[in-house]
This record gives sequence, structure tokens and C-alpha cells, in this order.
Amino acid sequence: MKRWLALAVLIAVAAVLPLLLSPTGYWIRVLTFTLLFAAMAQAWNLIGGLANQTSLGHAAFFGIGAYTSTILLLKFGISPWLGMFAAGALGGLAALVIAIPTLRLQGHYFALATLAFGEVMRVIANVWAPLTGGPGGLSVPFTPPSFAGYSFKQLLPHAYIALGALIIVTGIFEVIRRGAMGYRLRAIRENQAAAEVIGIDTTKVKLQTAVISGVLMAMLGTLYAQVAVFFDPDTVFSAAAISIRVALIAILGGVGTAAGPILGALFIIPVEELMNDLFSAGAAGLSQLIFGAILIAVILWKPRGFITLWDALRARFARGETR
Amino acid sequence: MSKMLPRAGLSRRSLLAGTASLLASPMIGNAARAEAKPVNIGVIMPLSGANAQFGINSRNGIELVADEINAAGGIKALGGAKINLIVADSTSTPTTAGTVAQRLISQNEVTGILGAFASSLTIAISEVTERRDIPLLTMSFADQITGRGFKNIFQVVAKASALGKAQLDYTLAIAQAAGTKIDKIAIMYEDTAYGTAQANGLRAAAKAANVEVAMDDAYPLGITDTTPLINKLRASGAQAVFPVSYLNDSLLIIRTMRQQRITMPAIGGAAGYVIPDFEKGLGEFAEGVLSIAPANYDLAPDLTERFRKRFGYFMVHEALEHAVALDVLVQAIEKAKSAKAEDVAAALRGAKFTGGWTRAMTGGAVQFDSTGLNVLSVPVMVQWRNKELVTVWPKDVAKATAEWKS
Amino acid sequence: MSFVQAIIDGLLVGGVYAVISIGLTLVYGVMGIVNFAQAEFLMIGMFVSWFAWAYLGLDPVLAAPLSFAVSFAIGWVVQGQLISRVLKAPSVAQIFLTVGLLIVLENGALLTFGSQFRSVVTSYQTMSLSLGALFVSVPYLIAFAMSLACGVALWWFMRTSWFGRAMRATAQNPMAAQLMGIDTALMYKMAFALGVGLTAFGGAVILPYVAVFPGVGGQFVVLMFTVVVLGGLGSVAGAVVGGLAVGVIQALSSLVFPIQLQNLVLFIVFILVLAVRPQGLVGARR
Amino acid sequence: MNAVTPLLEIKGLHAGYNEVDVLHGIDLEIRDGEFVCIIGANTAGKSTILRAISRLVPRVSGTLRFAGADLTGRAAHEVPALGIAHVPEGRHVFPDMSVEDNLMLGAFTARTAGDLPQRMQRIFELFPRLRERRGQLAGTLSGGEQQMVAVGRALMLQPKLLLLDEPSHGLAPKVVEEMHDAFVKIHSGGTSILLVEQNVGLALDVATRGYVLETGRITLQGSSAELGQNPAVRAAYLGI
Amino acid sequence: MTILDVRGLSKRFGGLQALSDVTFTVPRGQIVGLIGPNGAGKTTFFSTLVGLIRPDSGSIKLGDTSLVGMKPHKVAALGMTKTFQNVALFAESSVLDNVLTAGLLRFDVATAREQALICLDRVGLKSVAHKLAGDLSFPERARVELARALCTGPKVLLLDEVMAALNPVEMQEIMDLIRSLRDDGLTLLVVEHHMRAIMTICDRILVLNFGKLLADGTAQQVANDPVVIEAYLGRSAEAHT
Repeated sequence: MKRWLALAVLIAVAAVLPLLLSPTGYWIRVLTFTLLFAAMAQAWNLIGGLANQTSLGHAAFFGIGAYTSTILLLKFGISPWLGMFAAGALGGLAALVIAIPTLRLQGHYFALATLAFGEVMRVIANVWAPLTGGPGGLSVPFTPPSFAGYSFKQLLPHAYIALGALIIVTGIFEVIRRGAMGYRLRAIRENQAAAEVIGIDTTKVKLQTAVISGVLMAMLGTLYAQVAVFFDPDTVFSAAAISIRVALIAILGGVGTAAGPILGALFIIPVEELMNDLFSAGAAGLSQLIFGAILIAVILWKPRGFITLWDALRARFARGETR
Repeated sequence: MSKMLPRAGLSRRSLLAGTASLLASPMIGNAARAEAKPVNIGVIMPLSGANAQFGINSRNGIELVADEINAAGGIKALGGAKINLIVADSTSTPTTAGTVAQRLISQNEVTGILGAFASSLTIAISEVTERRDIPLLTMSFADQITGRGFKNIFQVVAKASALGKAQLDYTLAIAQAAGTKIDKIAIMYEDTAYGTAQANGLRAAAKAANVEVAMDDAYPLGITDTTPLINKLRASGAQAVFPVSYLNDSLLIIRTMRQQRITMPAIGGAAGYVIPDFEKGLGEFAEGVLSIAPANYDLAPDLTERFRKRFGYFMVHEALEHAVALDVLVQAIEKAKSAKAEDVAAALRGAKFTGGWTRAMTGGAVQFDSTGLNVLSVPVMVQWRNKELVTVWPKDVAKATAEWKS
Repeated sequence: MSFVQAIIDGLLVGGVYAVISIGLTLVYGVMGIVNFAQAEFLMIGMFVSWFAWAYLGLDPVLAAPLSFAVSFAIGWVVQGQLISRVLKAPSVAQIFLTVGLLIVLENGALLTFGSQFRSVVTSYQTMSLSLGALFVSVPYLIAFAMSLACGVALWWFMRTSWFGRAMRATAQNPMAAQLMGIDTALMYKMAFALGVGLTAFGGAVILPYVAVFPGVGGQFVVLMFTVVVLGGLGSVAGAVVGGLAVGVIQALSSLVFPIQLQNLVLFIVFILVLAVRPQGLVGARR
Repeated sequence: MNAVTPLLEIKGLHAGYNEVDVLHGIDLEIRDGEFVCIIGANTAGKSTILRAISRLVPRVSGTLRFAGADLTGRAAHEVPALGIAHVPEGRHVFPDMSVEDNLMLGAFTARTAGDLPQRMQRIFELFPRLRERRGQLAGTLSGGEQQMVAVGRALMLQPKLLLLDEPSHGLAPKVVEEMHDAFVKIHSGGTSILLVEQNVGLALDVATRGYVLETGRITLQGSSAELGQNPAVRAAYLGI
Repeated sequence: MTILDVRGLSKRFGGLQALSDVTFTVPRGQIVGLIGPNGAGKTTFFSTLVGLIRPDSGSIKLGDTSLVGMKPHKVAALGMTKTFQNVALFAESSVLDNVLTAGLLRFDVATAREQALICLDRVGLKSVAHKLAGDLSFPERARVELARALCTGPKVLLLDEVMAALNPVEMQEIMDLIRSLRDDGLTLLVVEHHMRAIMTICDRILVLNFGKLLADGTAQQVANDPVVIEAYLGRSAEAHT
């Protein structure tokens, strides 16, 4: 319950914060990306946390989402609001296609097969130039600002859309986690054979989760495209910048919990920015080096994520109460 | 390393300043200061990741010019204001490049931005600078950069398609001068924005010149074995090959060609073929290799030798072009007599700049058309001669006659 | 003819893929950790070899043992100070520790060595043997032979020495290995150091034809994972089979498809193999 | 009998894995040449005693001495060199190695001894089935054969003390009997044995002395005959 | 009335014939014991029945439905499930959640929770419903496993060594429970090493050896079968019977 209270406070802060930041400025951009990455990590958390399948290929769905809505906008003038649903449909389809051969893989094999799938999508986007613009990338056209057209002059609406997305994805995550599906996923995670003999269709449950995760990730790809405005295959299908980073955020925060991805994003994205700001002018590589060192330190310190910090605090607090 | 600390210090201070202004509203911005308030100029380059080398070269070129101007008394129209470079790492992710641009604009109130070598990074930055009316000067040569109707972007070199076209046309001319007629060529290029755009130019030029393209293959970036490419090249029967690639692939391609005893001329597409490491890697086998280049240091040795003196290697073209970009930006500030971004952008549009570093460009000056493209810039053909790059074409700027061995 | 040429080329490259990937599979096999930073040791090996060439005049092939030794020492420290602390942590924490290590090593190299590409000039860099219409590149052949020698040496070591036997025992059952009097912590250090050392060795032998720069690992990392997973994680024989298979698939695919699609073909084969044989071609238990 | 210094001396042993103690002050000793068993219910902590001796338990306190040497300060891999061989519950053979390699590894700390082939011959005499299967991968053997490998592997050390943890678990009654016959032979060859066994009837059959362990405490001890006659033991463990 | 009908069931793993032409039928409401030396194929047999392992040949019928090729969750939905020899609980979930999850086969979450509590009550573990399954003692865990299987609402229940590691008192409790389940109409197949327990509760005993069905009969018949004694029971059987 207290965790929910904290979440509510967090959301309230996030709701007010954008208003305090300069609407055309830097920090609101950082905030928007933080919220977006939190939502992406939350979408990943469905398959990575609840089903315990560490996907390292979520950029595939993300990129499909970014490309789908942008291509629809460029070629047919379809508003990204609608394009987002087309993106979700294609993302879900892609998740289904990749899930069929990979879902029976265990652990590292699954992780590496999905990593390869992300790369496959990147190569396809690179090669299929007539549709995707190839390696040159796509620019989202600068249309007159309108809500229906999903075009804004300032970043403020984007920040709120990202916040809304985070709340929705987190809500979906919680509903699944607490419902029958959540029970089934936990059962599969802890003992697949036992789950099967007590009547859980493990393939179906994992497939459903993978598809939901893929749909959400693709829809978030649309939102990202609208904020970033320009992207190329290397950006949205990037293993390092999307797939691995999204997993990292969820894991650093605390995998399988609703608050984990949010904590992770609130840490990773601003720290990356801060490192770049403070050190990148100094010596090439220094900021990244420090970021990597911080990453190592955090993992050595809290291998199960920041959420354990919260749990420890709460435990101490609870003990204090009973005394 | 000795330079690292003060610069990092500056940046940290600027962060604090930015945060302070964030909290205390923009009131502080125009507070009366000494006349010589420094002019902030953003430099966004890939300082880490795959393109780091080129980002660092570019930064070196920019720093050279900035230090020279500051040493010569700063910007005169602004009472000798010093140039204050705000250098930031774009990494190799366009979104990060955009965020960095946003930061420099919001927190450092930059007058203009220079960057960011790779076209994808430059495009991402331009999406930010365009919306905030900040001039962005670049040497990235993707066609899209000035092809989108943006008002605040300025491309100091010819476009990639023009580069590709020149790569072919100059070659035909050089061969013809040597008495060879070329009617069958091979194109191989890395499948990046740079590679594909330049290959498009090559292809179009070949079609226009009625030259058969016997091989036309893209290959994945970061390829570690070019044998399949060279096998295919050997089978193609081409008279000359046009590889468009970065250094590692360039070395692989040339070495594998030599292993298979293929002697046809290779005419590189800039990038990997026009940096000192190309010669260092190949030694004697680099001798005589031709390449197209957007500019070359031997056109203004008096200027570019300062770079060699300070950094120990010849002034590579990205350093040179970024140096020119800074010089042009400063000239525009002088002209506008203002460090306000809008004023400077207005002074850049459609204007012609001469003197200073612009002499190092073909055409001896820089003039932007309405799209922001430098219309005076013409690519040059360079050839490796005794560890140096020598301009061999077009004839009016050539420092030596091209050697052609077919 | 081009088919035979492609097979030859594929095998030559594949042999090198095998040796750089054996290290990855060894680390996984002994301690169950997928080391995302493995390819960075390839980079370290290449740098060591480059400096040996530039300042000592050593041919990269002769400098390979030096690359091995330096990486071995770094690996020893990394295992003892970092990896050993997460051996019991969730596997995702292990993965991301090595991701952190990757970032640190790559950017550490950027800070220390700078960003430029460095390449060696060897007397044989443009030499080749010709067999009729077939060409066999000398640098590739040397790299292949060195890799082969290294692989055989490792195999011999693992099969016949007490140390190798102890290491295999640790891989199969660390608790029982301790009961035999085997210092498993030492074996872990040894395996990690040996694993990254081998990869560095592979880096040195390819230096005559691949230039080194801080990001060079990135060009090999996905390839190494493909090799290892295709062969079967943890299986040394699998890495050899996987390496050769990847080399040959790449070479053959370029006969049929555009070279641009080389990796696409490779990854699709990879995913299909996993779909049919989830344990890889030479499946290890686990 | 020289009873002054026992071969193994345990006093006030506490041990546990997480925050909870499994053992709450165990006193136990084995004199040279004895065959001692520990019996008790499954969760009483019997295995933990053996694992504490072999230093596999993360947290121990109390006295733990073997042939005059203090065990508590040592790492697990240093224990075999002192002459203690441990056959763990569940056998834990090295599945991807041949029977021969498994046996050789048993003598890892004695690898410089020149008589390893002779030692192996002795194992083959004890378990002739292993001679037939010497080249086979241990993981492909039946449960009983794997148990033979596990015991044979431990004997390769020529230990002073052999720790046997539930050697009958999961084996068919007939194989269990063969196994226990082998233990009697090993013991008569001069090796001291500490046996942990759930099959109380068989344990008291082969051992000369026994301890009864209940929830981490020794509640009874005595000769096997005494324990076998004890009404509490008979009711609780023999089902009589 | 026959509820389970198995004919000619065979399964080979590489060089090992795990099951070889196993044929038998079970009428509704019987407790059938399954014994045999380790490696005889008992666990493989159970796994094959519930669909975890696909047989090479043979037929399995539950009532009138053929099960071969069916996934375990379908088999469970049709009314046959098993427990695991080494206890395969969801260790990081509560005891209640373990059992509740099984109830989801037939009910929504709320109803499944009620059902789970009933099942836990039946095995006498209602008091530990909110403990983590992984924190229980081994005998308790075996009972949770039993409750979980019960909560799927089975017609046929396969118990794989649920009495391992129990003391005689605990064993008696489980035996009573098994009998009461049989009295409720359940059919049970029981793999067990404890001869005494098997002989006491089973209406009938099957003996497996190297994948073959060696004997099929009452406790008395099996115990006196010389083939069985030779292959499996050995001296101790003589001593105990």
C-alpha cells in the first residue's frame, strides 16, 4: 500500500514538474525522455519481469512503431494518433512472429536470440530504402501545431503525453500482475513444468504477454518519433541505445515491480545527461567511462535493483512502528 | 590531458549558471556586464563511439581557429569579445545530439552551433536549432541537410550527390587525360547515410556519362572481411573501382585487392581514404591511390600548416571545413555586430564571405544560397604522393598532375 | 569455382571467429556468465599487439602471446575484483555488470589511446597463395593457423592437464569440485583470464588485416554471440563448429544474396537453428 | 585404544545458511577407525554437520578439529588435503566426464602421488561395474552406478575419514544393500566413516556407533545395538 | 468402470529404453501403487501420462479421451495431474498463491482463493497459507504440492514420492489423506519407495523394471512374486514381510 502512496506522490510531482520547467528548454526534454524511457522499461517489464524472459531485442518493436506512424504520416498524412494504433498492431504482430521460435528458449539463449532479432530489423530498415528512407533516416514533417495532428511547437504537451503513457503502461502492468495472468506468469517463472501440469497453457500465456509488451513498445515508438522528430535505423533499432538500455533501466530499478522501471529511468537518464554535461567537453570518453563505472558500482551495491533499497527502508520503518 | 581540467571546470560552471538562470527566470540574461562578454559557440561532435576520431579532428580544427581569433583580439564588432567554445559529446545517437543541442541553447545561450560530422547527428541537431532559430554550420554532406527548406542551417561543403558525381566525372577526365577511356566501373559502399548518398551521386553520374556500372554493392558497416566484395569485383571486369568507406574497410578493400592481384585503380570516396591513418596502415600501397575530397589542405598551406604544427598531422578535411565554418560564423557576427542568434543567422543567409579561412575552400570564398548550401564549394580529387595528399583535379586548383595507372 | 573459393574464405575467417569466441564460451561454461565485455578484450589484445609492433617492431603474430598475457592479467583482476562479487546474483545483474565493464573498457581505451584507427604494416599484408583460379590470402591463412594452434593447445590443456581437468570439474559441478580439493575461486579467475586472453590472442592475429580503434569490439560482439549460441553456450567444440559455420554462412550468403544482407542471412539462420535446436548445434547440458 | 585425541572432534557446533541456525550446539567425536552414523528426520540437520566439516556451510561457530588441525579457518578446497573425503547427497558426479576422469579428480590433492593407477585398480576391485564403464560419461550411468563413482572418487584420496551423505537415497533396495556391503569393506580396510542415513535400520546395521539428531540437537548417542534397542528410536525411525 | 487405459506405451531416450510396451487399466476409485528400482522409469511414466513427455508409441485414454500428443495443461483440464518427486513449488510465492494458481484452471481469482483455502485445509496447512512456499519444511512442501494438485479438481491424481522424507507419524497422516481422497471418488497412482506404506494403502501394485511392467497384482501377490523379489526387493523385503 505504501508503495502505491509513493507512486501517487511521484505521479503528482511528475504532473506539476513540467509546468515549472522552461517549455522550450533542455530539462523538459530530459524529463520527457525520462518518462518515455520509464514507460518503455515498464513495457519491457511485462515480458522481462513478469515472464522472466530477458529480451534484448525490444528495439525491434520500438523501431517498428516509430517507422509505422511516421511512414503513415509522410505518405498518407495520417495523424500519428491513429498511426500509433497501426504501430501497435504491427508491433504485436512482430512480437508474435519472434515469440513463436524464441519463447521456448531459456535464459541467455532467449536474450541472445532476441538481440539478433533486433539486428535483423535494423538491417531490414537499412535495406528497404524506398519505404524507410534507408540509412538516411526519416524526419517527422514540421506540420502546423495541432493536437489532432500530434504536432506541438513546445515540448510541454510531449511531456504530458509521455507522463500519460507511463501511467497507462504502468496501469496495464499492475492489472496484469495482480490478475489471473499475473499468477500464471509467476508460476511459469518459478517452475514451468509444474505450471503446465496444473493446467497453465504456458505457451499461450507467454505469447499473450509478449504480444502485449510488443504492442505497447511499438506505440511508445510512435511517441518517441514525435519527440525526437528525426530518426534512422541505427537510432530506433539500436541494441545499445534502446534494447539494452531499456532492460538496464528496469533491472537497475527492480525487475518485476511497477516502481522499478520508474526508479531506474529516474536514475539512468538524468545521470547520463549529467555525465555528458559535466565531462564530455573535457576528454573524449570520460563521461561514458564514468557512467559505466557508476553502473558497475550500482550493480555491485544493489544487484537486485533500487527497489530493494525501498524495501529495506520500508522494513526499517515498519520495525520502528511496531516498537 | 592538461587542457581537460579547465574546460571541464568551465562546463561545470556553465551548468551551475544554467541552473541558476532556470530558477531565477531569464532576468539575469541581459544584466549589464563588461563590453567584452564572451560569445558562446556550441560545438557538438561525436567524441565517443564509432565516429569519435572525426569528431575530435573537427574539434581540433575549431579550437585552432577560436584560439587564433581570441589571440588576435577577439570579435572586434563586439569590443573584442572572446569566443567561448562550449564543446559537447553528441555520442553516436541522433536523439542525444538533439538533447545536447537543446542544452547548449537553453543553458549556454549559444550564438551558433557547429557540428556534428555525421549527417544523422547534424539532422537531429538541426531539428532543434531550426525551432529555436539558432544558426547551425556543418560540413556534413548528406543531401537532406539543406534539402528540407530549413532557414537556419548552413552547409559549407558540396552535397554528397555532388561529391559522388565529381568522384566519377573527375576520374573519367583524369583517365582521358592519360589516354584511357573508361566504360565499365564498380561501386561499393558502406550502407550508411554517407555511403548511400554518395553512391547515388556516382550512379547518376555514370548513367549521365554512359558508363556501365558492372558492380553496385552496398555492404554492412563494420564489415570485418571484404573478401566476398573483392571476389565479386574481380569477376565484374570493371576498369576502375569506386569504394565509399571509412578507414577500416578502406584498408581491407585495398589489401584484399592487392592480395588478389587486382591492379585496377581505386578511387576512394573521401572519409577513410583521406586521413593520415590510411597511409600509415598501407604504407607503400597507399601511394598513388586517388580519392575525392570536399576540400584539401594543400589549397591554403599557409593556414593549414598551423594545424599540423599544433596537432602533429596534416589538416584533415573535416577539421579544415569546420575551421572554415567557425571563421564564417565569426565573420557573420562581425557583420551583424551582434551575438544574438537571429541576427547572426540573418547575416549568414545568402551572404558571401571571403578572406580568412574561406581561402582554403575551393572557390576561395563561401557563399550560401537560400537553402544554406555553399554554392562555391567544389569537390577536389586528391592523390597520395609520398605520404601527402595532393590536389590533382580540377585543373584550375590542382597542385600536380594526376598519375593514372590502369 | 566461386563456391569453392567462398568455402575457403569462409573457413579461414571462421577459424578466427572460433578462437575469439572460445573465450566467451569458456567463461560461460565455467561460471555461467555471459560476458558482454568479451569483445573489449579483443580490442585490448589488438592494442597491445599494435604497440608491440609500433615500438618493439614485433610482428602481430609474434606479439599475440604478449596480448594474451596482458589480457590474462587484466581478466584475472576483473574476475577477482568484480565478477566474483556477482556470481550468486541474478543473471541479469551479471549481464549488466559486464555491460558496465564494456562501457568502461571501451571509453578507457578512448581516453588512453585516442580515437584514431591504427593499423600495422606487415610484409605479407598483400600476399596470397594461388591455387589455379583460387586465392588464399596469406594474412588470413596465418591468422587461421595461429587460431588453430591456439585452439588445439587449449583443447590439449583442458583434456590432459590436472588444471584443465579441475576446470572442467568446476564447470560441471562447483560444489563437488570443492570437495575434490579444487579451489573453485581460483578456477573462476583462471577461466575468466584464460577466456579473455584467448580472445585477445585472436585480436592480435587479425591485426594484420583489421585496424584497431577503441570501438572495434562493437564490430565483433554480435558476431561472437552468434558463434557461441549457434554452437551451444558453454561448449568449446561448439564454438569451433559455430565459428566455422558463421564464416561459411557469411561467405556463401554473399554468393546468393547482396552482400548487404550478409548479417540478415546469418541472423535468420541463427534464429532458425535455435528454433529447431534450442541448445545450439553442439548442445551443452545446462 | 588410544582415546586421548579423537580423529574428529566437534564441540558446541552452531551452523546455518541464512539468518537461522540449523545446528544448535553439536558435540560429536570420531575416534580413529570408527564407523559412526547420524540418524534423524529429514530436516534435522544431518547433512549440515557433514557440510560443516567440509566447510561448505557459510556460517559456523564452535570447535571443529580434525587430526589436531582446526577446520574452521580453512576453505572448503583445503579440507580434502587433510584426509577427509566427502560423498555428497545426490552423488554429484561430473556428468560430462568419463568414469576414469571422475575417479582421477578424487585424487586431485594427491595428484603428485605416484600410485594413482593402483588406487584406481582398488576401486575397480571394490566396484567391478566401474571397470566395465571406465570410459563412459558419468552422466549417462544409472543412479546406482553414479553412487559407485561418487564413493570411488572419494576413496581415490585414500582418506582417513570418509563422509557419506544419504548414500541410499533414491536407490533401489537391492543396490542399497550392495552399497552398504561396500562400506563395511571400506571400513574394515581401516578407513573411518561418518555416515548420514535416513534408512535407520540399515545405518545401525553397518555402523558401530550412532548419534540421533533432532532439529539441530543431538538427543541420543550410543552403540548401534543400544540405539537399535531404544524404544524411542524404534518408534520414531524404525516404525516398530 | 475403467478411468485410465494405457496400452503399449513406449519411450526411448537415446540408448535408454525408458518405457517398453507398458499396458494396464485402472478402474475409477482405486489406489494403484507403482514401484520399481531407481531408473525403472516410474517418473518418466508419470510424466508421459500427463503429457510432459511424448511417448514414441502407445495409447493413453482418460475415460474416453485419448491423451497422446496433448499438452499437460489440456490433460490437467481433463482431470489428470501429478505432483513432482523433488517438489516443484513456486518457492517465491505464498502457499496460498501456489494453490490458488492451480484453482485458476476452473475459477476466477476470488473463487480460486476460496477453493485454495479448502484444499489447504484438507491437507492441514491452512495455518501456513501466507508463508512463502520456499520457507516451509520439506514435509510441509510435499503437502502443499498435494493441495495444489487437488485444487485443479482432478479425477486422476499421480503422486510421485509424496512420502519421501516423512517420519512415521507424518506418513500415517498422508496415508489417511490418500485413502480419504479415494473415498471421495478420486483415482490415485502412487510412486513410493516405502514398501510398508505402499503395501498398506494400495488396492493394487504395479512393478516396473527397466521400463517394463514386471508384475501387476495385490500387495500380497507382488510381494511373493519371485521375479519381483529377485529384481527389486532383495533381502530387506524378506526381512520386513
